[in-house]
Formats: sequence, C-alpha cells, structure tokens
Amino acid sequence: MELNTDTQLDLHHTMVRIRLFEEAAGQLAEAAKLPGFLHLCVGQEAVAAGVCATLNDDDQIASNHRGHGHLVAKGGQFRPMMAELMAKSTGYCKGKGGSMHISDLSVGMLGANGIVGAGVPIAVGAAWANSLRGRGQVSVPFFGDGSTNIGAFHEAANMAAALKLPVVFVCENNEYGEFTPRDKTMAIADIVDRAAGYGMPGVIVDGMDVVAVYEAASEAVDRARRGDGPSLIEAKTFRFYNHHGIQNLGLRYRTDEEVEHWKQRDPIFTFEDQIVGAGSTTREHITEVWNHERANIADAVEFAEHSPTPTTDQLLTDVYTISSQTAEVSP
Amino acid sequence: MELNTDTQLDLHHTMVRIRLFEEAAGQLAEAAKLPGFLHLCVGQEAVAAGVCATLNDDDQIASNHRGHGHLVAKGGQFRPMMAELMAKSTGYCKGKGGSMHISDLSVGMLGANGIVGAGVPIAVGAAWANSLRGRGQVSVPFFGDGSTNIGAFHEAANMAAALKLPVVFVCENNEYGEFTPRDKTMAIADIVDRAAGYGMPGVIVDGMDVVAVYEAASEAVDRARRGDGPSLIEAKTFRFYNHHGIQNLGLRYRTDEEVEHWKQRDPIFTFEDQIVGAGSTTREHITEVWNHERANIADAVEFAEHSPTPTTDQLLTDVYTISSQTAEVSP
Amino acid sequence: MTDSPGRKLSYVQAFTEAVRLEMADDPTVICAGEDIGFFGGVFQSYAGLQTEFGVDRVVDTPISEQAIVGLGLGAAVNGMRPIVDIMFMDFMAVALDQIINQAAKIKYMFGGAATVPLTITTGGGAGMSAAAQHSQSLEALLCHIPGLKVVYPSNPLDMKGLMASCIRDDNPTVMVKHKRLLGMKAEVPEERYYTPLGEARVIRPGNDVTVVAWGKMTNDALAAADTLARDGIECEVIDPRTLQPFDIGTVVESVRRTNRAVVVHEAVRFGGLGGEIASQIQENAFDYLDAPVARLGAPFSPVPFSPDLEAAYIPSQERIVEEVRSVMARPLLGG
Amino acid sequence: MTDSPGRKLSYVQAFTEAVRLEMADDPTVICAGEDIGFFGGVFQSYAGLQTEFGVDRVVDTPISEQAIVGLGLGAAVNGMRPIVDIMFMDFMAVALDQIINQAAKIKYMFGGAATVPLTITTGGGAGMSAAAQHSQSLEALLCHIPGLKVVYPSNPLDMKGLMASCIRDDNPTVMVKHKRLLGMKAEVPEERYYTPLGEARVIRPGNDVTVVAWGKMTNDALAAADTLARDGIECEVIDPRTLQPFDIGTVVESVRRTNRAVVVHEAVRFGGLGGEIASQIQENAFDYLDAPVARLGAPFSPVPFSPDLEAAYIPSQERIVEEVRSVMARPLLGG
Ligand SMILES: Cc1ncc(C[n+]2csc(CCOP(=O)(O)OP(=O)(O)O)c2C)c(N)n1
Ligand SMILES: Cc1ncc(C[n+]2csc(CCOP(=O)(O)OP(=O)(O)O)c2C)c(N)n1
Ligand SMILES: [Mg+2]
Ligand SMILES: [Mg+2]
Repeated sequence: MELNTDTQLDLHHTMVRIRLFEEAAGQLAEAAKLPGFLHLCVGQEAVAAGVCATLNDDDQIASNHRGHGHLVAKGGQFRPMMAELMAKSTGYCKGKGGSMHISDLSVGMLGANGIVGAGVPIAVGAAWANSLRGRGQVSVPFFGDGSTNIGAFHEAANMAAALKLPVVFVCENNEYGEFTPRDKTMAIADIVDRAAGYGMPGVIVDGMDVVAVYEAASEAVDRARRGDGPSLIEAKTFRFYNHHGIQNLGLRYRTDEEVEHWKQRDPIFTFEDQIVGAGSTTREHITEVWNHERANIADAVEFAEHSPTPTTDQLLTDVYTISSQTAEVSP
Repeated sequence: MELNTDTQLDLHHTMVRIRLFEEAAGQLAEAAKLPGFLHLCVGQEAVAAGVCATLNDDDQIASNHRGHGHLVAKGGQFRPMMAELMAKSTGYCKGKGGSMHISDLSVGMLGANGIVGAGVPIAVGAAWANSLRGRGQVSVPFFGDGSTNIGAFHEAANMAAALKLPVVFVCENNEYGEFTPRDKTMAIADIVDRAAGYGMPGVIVDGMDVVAVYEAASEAVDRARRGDGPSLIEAKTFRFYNHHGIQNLGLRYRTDEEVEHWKQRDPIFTFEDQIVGAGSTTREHITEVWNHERANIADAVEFAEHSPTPTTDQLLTDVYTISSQTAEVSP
Repeated sequence: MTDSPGRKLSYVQAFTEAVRLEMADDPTVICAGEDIGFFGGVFQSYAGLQTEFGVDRVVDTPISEQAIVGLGLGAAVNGMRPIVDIMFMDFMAVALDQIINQAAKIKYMFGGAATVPLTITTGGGAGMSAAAQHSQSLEALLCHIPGLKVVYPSNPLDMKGLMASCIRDDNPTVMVKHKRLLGMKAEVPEERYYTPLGEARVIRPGNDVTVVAWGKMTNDALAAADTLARDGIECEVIDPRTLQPFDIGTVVESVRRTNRAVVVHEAVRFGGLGGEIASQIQENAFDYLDAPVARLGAPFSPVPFSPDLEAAYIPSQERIVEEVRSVMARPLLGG
Repeated sequence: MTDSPGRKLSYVQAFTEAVRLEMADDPTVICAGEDIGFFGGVFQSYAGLQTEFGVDRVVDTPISEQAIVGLGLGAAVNGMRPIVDIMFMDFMAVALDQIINQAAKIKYMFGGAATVPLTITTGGGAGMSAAAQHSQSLEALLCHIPGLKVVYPSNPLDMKGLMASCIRDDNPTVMVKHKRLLGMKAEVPEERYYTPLGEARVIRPGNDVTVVAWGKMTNDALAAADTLARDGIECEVIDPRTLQPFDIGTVVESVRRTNRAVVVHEAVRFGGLGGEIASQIQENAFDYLDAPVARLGAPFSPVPFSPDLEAAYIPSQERIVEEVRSVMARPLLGG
C-alpha cells in the first residue's frame, strides 16, 4: 500500500506525541512528581499510532496498564492526561484513576486497566452494543503478550468469534511480561498461533514499522466493519524502558544488547528516515513537529502542575450514578 | 495397533461397567431415589475406558460434572460410588460430595467438579508434583467441549505447556454444553484447533471407537511419561441422554435423528460386534460380562440403600485438617 | 394493590415478566447468558424472551462467565441496559474480577465519566442437594464492594418490582433469585411497577422482637413468627429486599421499639452480612437493646450434599423460633 | 526472646527467611508465581530462593492466577507443601473460584480424603497511590469461606513465625503481606519458630478501651495509643494476627475488663470483618459494654489514586484517636 503523505505525516505526528508524553512522564516520575505506578510505552509507539490511524472517531479502544500511547493515538489531550498522572482534579479521571485507569470515553478510549487481560472482555461488550446499533463501529482491545495467558483474554476472544462481533484484537508482543521472558511462560513463539483456536484470522506484523501496522489494521478493521467478525493482530515490538519507570539498560532480566538491538529499530527514527528519503517531508518539518509537541507537553506539564488536587469532598462522589427514580408507584 | 485380547476384553468390560452404573443411577434418579443433579455419560463410555486403560494405577485423572464413567474406568468401586450418589455415609465422600464431587484419591481420581473447567488446573498442579517426584506419573484432566471456552482451561493448558508437565488433556466433544450446541458458542468445529495455541500436539479421535481412543491416548501418555510435555486429545462423542437425568428423545434442543444417528454408533455394541467378529470373544462371554456386572450393580444399589445416612455430628467434620502443632515455641 | 384479587405468578415468572416489560419498552434492554436464549435458562427465567425479542437481544453465550460480565459491562458503558446471567451464584467466583474490580469501580476510576446500567442475575441458596459449589449464598462478598447494588427478593411481588428497578438503575446491580423460591406463587399486578432499591419492607408488624431476614429466610421467619405468636411473642419481620444499599433506618427504628433483634440469613454466619447489620444495630440502638443482637446463619462448613446434613445446615423455622425464644428469655439487667 | 538484642530483619525479609528455612528443611516445600523466580518477586519476597533451590522448586509462571492457584492445589493434594503467589490481593478476584470453591472445599467435598497444605501469599493494602485495583484489603471475602485460614501479620517477628506456620499447616492458608510494611524492621531470631495460627497477641496492655487492629493498622493503633496515653486513656491493643480462625476469646476477655471496644481495619467498613468482630463482642460481652462497639474502616468508595484522597480514605492515627475518644466520651446510662 502506498500511503498518502497526509497519512504518513499523521502517523509520524502521533508517534512523536506519544514519545514526548512518555518521556515527560518518565522524567516527572524520576523527579518523584508522579504518584503510583507508571508503565511507559516508549519503543511501542508504532502499534498505537498505526492501529488508531485506521479508526474513526466513534470507533473504540480498550487498553491495559501501558495505556498512555493508546489514548494519545485515539485523540487524548496532553493536559488532562498529564493532570491525571499528577493526580489533579483537572485530570481525565479527576485524579481518582491515575495512569492505570486513564480514559476518555468521548474519544472512544474505554480505559487503561490495572488487571491484566480485563480490558479485553469490556471491549468485546462494547462491540456487542455497537453491533446492535449497526453503525459499523469497531472495538479494539490492546493487550500484551503476557496477557494472552490469562483466562479473560481467552473467554473474550472466543466470545467475539462466537458472536461474530466487530473486534480487532491487537497484541503488542514485547517479549516480556514484567520481568519474565515469553519463553518461560508459553511454549509458542507467536501469539498469533492462538487465533485459529478461536476461528479468527491472525496476522503477525512488524510492530516497529508503523506502515505495516497501519496496513494490517486497515484490513482487520475493514473486515470487522463489514460484519465479517473479529481478527487478531500480533505486533512484534519492544519496550525500551523498564516494566515501570524509565531505566532501560543494566537490568538483570534482559541484556543491554537486546535493548540496543531493538533501539536500532526505533519506530520513529526509522520512519523519519523513510519519509524524508521518500520526499514526503523534510528534516525541517520533522524538527518543527518535535518542537511544536515539546511546547505542547511543556504546556501540559505546566497546566497539570498548577492544577488543584482533588478536595476530600470528592472522595465519595462518582461511586454511584444517582438516577432519577422511576415514577411508577410500588405496590 | 493390534490390541491383544486381554486389553480388548478389559476395554469392553470397563465400558459395560460404566454403562450399567449410569443406567442404574438414571433409574434411581427417575424413581426420585437420588438427591441433587445427575449427569450421565451414557454414549461416551469409550473415552473414559480407552484413556484410563493406558494409565497406571498411580497415574491420575481429574474429572468434571459428568464424572462417574471416569471414576469407574480408573478403578472406582460400585458400592461407595452408588452410596455416594444416595448420600450415604458409606459413600466415597461420606455423602458430603455427591455425584458432582465424587472422587477416590486412592485410585488416582482427583474428583468430579461442579465448576466447568475447574478440574483442569488441579490436574496440572498434580502433574507439577508428579514431575518433581520423577516417578513418571501422568495426569489426565477430562473436560467437555463447552469447558474449553472458560478461562481456567486456557490458563491450565498454557501452564502445562510452559512448564512442560506430564499432562494429557482429554476433551470429550459431545457437541453440546447443556442445552446449547457448539456452533453457537464457538466459531471452530474442532477443539483440537486450540492445541497449537499452547504449543502442544493435538489429535482428533473417534470417541465412539474405544480402540482408536486407546491408541491415541497411549501415544499421548507415552509422550508425557517421557517428559516431552502435554498434548490434547479431542474425542468426538455424544451423550445419549439429556444434560442431566435420562430423557433422550423428544428434547427441544437437539433432534431425535441426531440422537438416533449417534446411537447407531453405540461404542459398546459396535465394539462387541468387532471383537466377536474378530474371534476375540464370544456372544456368550459378553452376556456373562453384562450379567456379572448387573449383579454387581444390584449389589451396590442394595449396599447403598441399606447404608446409613450421615448423622448431623458429621456436618462440621472434614472442614479442616487438624494438624499436630509444631513443637517450636513462638517468641 | 396486594389485597385486590388477581392473577398469580410464580417468583420466576415475575422475574421474566419484569424483563419482558422492560425489553418491550426499551430497545436498549438486552440479555446474555448460558442457555438463556433458545432454552430460556436452566431455571426458565428467560423463557420465551428470545422468541419474542430475537436472537440479537437474547444471546446464548459460551461458558465464559468473565466474558459474560464483560459483555454486559462494555455494552452498558456504551449506553445499553444489559442483563447478564450467571447461572449459579457460586459461579460468580470465576467472574469476580469483572464484577468487583471492573463493573463496580469503572465509574469511580474514570472520575465519574462512565455510567453502568448493568444487571447481573443469578441463582443463590441451598436446599436442592446441589452440594458445595451450587448452593452458596455469597451476598456478603458483593455487599462489601462499593459501586455495586445487591438485591435479594423474597416473593413474586417484590421480585417483579425490584427486577424492573434493577434494569432501570444506572448502576451495576446484582439480582439474586433464591432457587427454592422459584415456584412460589402470589398475586402480581400485570402493569409495570418499580419497587425502589434500598427500601426495606416491614412484612409483619410486631412489638416484641425485630427479625431481619431476606430471600427464602424471610418466608421461614414469617412462619416462625406465626409459631411464636401462639406463645404471645410478636415478631416484627423486616425484609430488607435490597442488601446494598441497606435500609438500616427501618431496622433501627423497629429495634428501638422492640428492644431486641435477630438477624437471619442463609449464608455462613461468620463474616456474613448479619455481622454488619448487628453491628449497625448496636451502634444506633445501643441504649434500647435488652439483649445482644442475635444472628442466625449457616455453620462454618461448605454446604453438604446429603439432604439430612443440608437440612441441619440451613437455618430452619425451628432454629429461628429457638433463637427468638432465647433472645426473649434474656433477663433485663437490674430491670 | 524479643527483648534480647539481635539481628534486625525487614517484614519482607522475615517472610523470605521463613520460606527459605522451610524449603531447606523439607523438599516438598515449593513455590510458584509471577516473577518470583529469577526476579525474586515484585516485592522481592522470594529473593534469592530460585538461586538457592533451583528452577524446579521456585517456578516463574505465566500470568494465569487461576492456574497458579490450581497448580498449588493439585500439588498440595499430591503431598507437596506449595506456596503460590498472587502478586496483589486485588488479583485474587480473577482466581477466586480456585481459592474458595476448590481449595477451600475440596477436603469437605471429598469427605475428608484430601489434605491441602497450600499457602497462598499476596500483597494487600493501600497507601501507595496504586489506585482502585492494586490497593484493596479483601480479607473479609476470604474469612467468610469455611476451609480457608487467613493470616495478616503486622510486624517482622510475627511475619516469620506466622509464615512458617502457614507453610506447615495442612490447610489452605492465605498470607497477606501489607505493602506498606515491607520495609518495617525489627529484631527477628535467626532460628526457626512457629507462631501458632489462631492466637491473638495483646500487643499493648491497657484498661480503658480495647482496640483490635491488624496489618498496618496495628501499628497505627499503637501510635494512637501513645497519643491517648498522654491524656490518660490506656488502650489495650490486640493484634489478632490470624483473621480466620479468629481468636475472639482474647478479645472478649479484654473487653470484659475495659468495657469498651474499637475495631480498626483498612478494608471498607461496610461488610468488613469489623462487623463480625463487633457482633461477637456484643454477643459475648453485652453486659460489660459501656458503649457500642465502634468500628473504623475505609469509607464506601473504591480506593482513590490521588495521594490526598487516599490519605483521607485510609483510617489514620488521628481518626483512631478520635474514635477512641468518642467511645470514651460516651456517658454511662444511669451510671
Ligand atoms: C491479573 C493480573 N495479574 C498480574 C498483574 C501484574 N502485572 C501487571 S503488568 C504485567 C505484565 C503484563 O505483561 P504483558 O501483557 O506482556 O504487557 P507488557 O507489560 O509487556 O506491556 C503483570 C504480570 C496484573 N496487573 N493483573
Ligand atoms: C463455571 C460454570 N459455569 C456454568 C456451569 C453450568 N454447567 C454445568 S455443565 C455445563 C455444560 C458443560 O458443557 P461441556 O463442557 O461440553 O460438558 P458436557 O456437559 O457436554 O459433558 C454447564 C454450562 C458450571 N457448572 N460452571
Ligand atoms: Mg509483554
Ligand atoms: Mg459438551
């Protein structure tokens, strides 16, 4: 597929936004300015960007613990994102959710999730509603390689296939679940081997190549939109940083060589070479994009830092929806 | 494989024992003499018989809600089985477990189970212990087609493969889960399609053909015993009766033709024709087997009927194991 | 309305009727669960609904309780009013993450942005010789989790009105049907009505002792109250109907009048909801109490299979009578 | 022994030492869980054990909590003494069937034939801004289930002795480590010792009011007691240490002396274990009570992410002080 220039630049732009958001969040965490756990997706930007570029505004995604990139790619804004990470009342979740529960239903982002695999059934449920409404909306759960070993993933994948729901399952296979390599936790090398067991097509794609991701996702999304049912995309990718926080080299559970090998394939820089080489853009424009988004990030950090923390009268709100009671009298 | 006559006769004998136990239990249930739920395996005898014939005494099986046949095949005795179904204190579980929890650890039967799929992780855990002890014992969980849609099955299958444990997964695909046909609940026709997703070999076998089951199980059990890891056997079979109780024809959720079609392939009668035809045995001997086991069943029913019900002082025993306290003093 | 002569429905028919009326009224009401479609559910709770509303709105699912709850949750967040069924309450254990970590918390975690008009239905309770994994009363687990509502009707009239309210509630609700009440018949109005969630009903007035009981136990408490009345002991029997939110006000008001209380539930006594209720009673009516608040529940063991043992296990009318008598027998200190 | 000068260990080191000593002594003690082997566990609870005992006895598992518990359960029934780890207590929700329907009930369902020397370890509690799905105290769910034992140590000394007892116990036990106590240091004897399950410890004697608290709350209760002592209020602080079986005798004996009681836990107040304890206190010490038994717990919401909100959410030393004061302030009726 020959992507048009606009799409190429959009993909690039999204990846830059994700990278900068993650770098900024990581720096803040190192400076002890972010409470809680922080799972960064640096290195995996092409998956979120490539997949979400194929989605309409009213399509939906569900995410996992490593969810900032997905939200950025689906249209999330830096200010409420950064404010949420800083636990401010201007955050997407009013400071009640944090990184692991960041969400924006208005852009079709059904939430990060702190329980491995748990977002997948929710995405399938969203697809059930969408299929009934018949507006052709598609749901995309993102999840890691490790998550495919948990029951919720299995049940949800089979459910989507049995009910032929419009879902595109996207596995970001970064070869590790926390601090344990894939080969200790499963006897297969490719997650896509699981697709046939659900009766859905599966495809492996180079998760460091945003165009390849975009193309595979386009096909799977079209299929789902047409009503032909779910499919599975396995994107081979890598997280450059630690399971949480920033540290990348010198970790005991993976070699520096492995990290360096993958960093050579940085999804943003390789794509920049490609689009500059193809004449789709110039180095100057690329620098502008980075600078522009750097300013946006700085603005968001500033916004977040100056935002108020939630007050304790917020503690017990948002637990229940207060419905207007139905009018009919009880006998 | 040319089975020797003894093995053939053993397989036949076991199937007859299962059939007669189930028929008797069914009759008692119709006569309202058995409390609780009763899931009969009439029609599926070849699977339990064929698989368990390949196992040693110290190998282990774990079962599901439809578990009588598995226990009979692994060496369970009619008297304590029937007494358990009648909730008598002479039953395998002292009347506390009933049909859905029937078990005999001494013959390597780790229990029927009331929760779909839940026995599978337990069998895998048993295999973990066995592999550590290094005596070459094998664990076999039995489960239905419908159970392969539940998370516990998935997690356990992957766990066994990841840890390369000596497990043979046996799926009895009888095409229905309760009152719902397989094609409504999964988009695949063959459960065996799931094996590749765990990185284990899988094989389909005719579950109405006890020799075919025996052969497939021999291979899988050998493999597990050798330390080469788990595998999956899918036995295509059918339950002649209703999900629980006896009624077979005139049910809304499956056609009488379908039932009749499968009954033509009755695993016992077809095998009898085969072994008589091959000269391995005679009709007379077969009649003797049936009569002998009929007498055994009558004895077991009699035994159970005359056994005492548990007294209420038994209500709170067996909740905990009372350990002898360790000698060391607490600081 | 309850006094007018009329049509009788069973507890389970009242359930089905509530679902049917809501489905007819509102296309966003949809159902999913194991065997609920073509077969109508193992308890026939969903009988006839697939025929009436089609396979898209009444869905037979795989045996996948986590994905069933997730199916409802995702659809609810997307604006539907799904009803999903977990056949037996015991099976909630396989889906508990989706219930307590997802459905119950998603609104709060999202800072209020999500609305979850999800109803989870299930069959609870013992008395069918269904043994340890098909007989539990696990409502205490659910009531401890902020974000959920839990409803447990004791009769057909309440069933219809409470189920309708569950469906229309904008929060995740769990509707527990007691398996032993399915066939219980009573007059039920044909029209739609909504019994408010969170309102107890004084089901029998009395001045000597307050008995709080739900599900099947309400009926046993009523029978026990009749027995006791013959000895001149007048029980005020309160059916909370909704266990979360719990209408403690009605209970406390009663105890302040009767000065004695017994809480009865079928669940295991230790750690059951009775502890919460008894504690709240003594917190709010301490000076009124003439005896400790008593609690009756199942003993500390799994549910046995044997019908004899099970009968000894489940709190019975006789044990309720005994418990009330012993509470009444307690002498007033210095009184 | 506690008074002699000695080596200090952190709470988590005490845990590890207990496991190491049992593993060295008994080849049937084996471990499995996510990241516990090579990495030593996310809290380093299993640090060094794989190096010492090998990959066969300290197993890194897939992210499959149901199969992890099943792995331990099957191995336990087969004569091993497995320890399996569920990283965060919240994740028990995905494995609850294996815990409450299988491990807890298998012995009973089998008429006594099975023995289940299984230990499940997990990290509980809030205070790390880990939000709604990584901060819960769900012990009430487990304590309600016959067949389980539940242990929740408040300090390194108890941790070592209780963990050793869990491993040697022939029943399924759940050992909850409070995440905020992992670094807490105290003297811990080097030798093996076993702290009996089911025995509370009077951790501070006092005659004015009994305070029952466990896990991190024990420490906060002790600090609150110091504050209150300055005003002449002497709290008797009791750490039950084991929540199931619960040593109610020690608590009741104390309350009969102090005549007042406050139960403190980090879990949500409604439906928490405090209700059970308060109920049992008023059942067994009714005539001795000068005030209702008070309960302090988290309010009725999921655990918030914001550190400010979380600080308001978790019962604090200040709130314990306040609660005790208000219990003390209650005038005696007619007294
Ligand atoms: C049910 C559950 N078990 C364990 C965890 C702890 N945990 C958080 S992230 C993670 C690893 C997930 O691996 P993967 O799905 O490959 O995603 P990645 O982190 O590699 O992006 C684990 C084990 C959890 N959050 N939920
Ligand atoms: C977790 C759980 N969900 C649902 C059930 C109810 N149930 C009992 S048997 C059964 C069908 C099982 O189908 P399958 O595994 O194919 O076994 P079969 O009955 O056909 O032998 C169902 C849904 C259950 N016992 N446990
Ligand atoms: Mg990964
Ligand atoms: Mg089946």
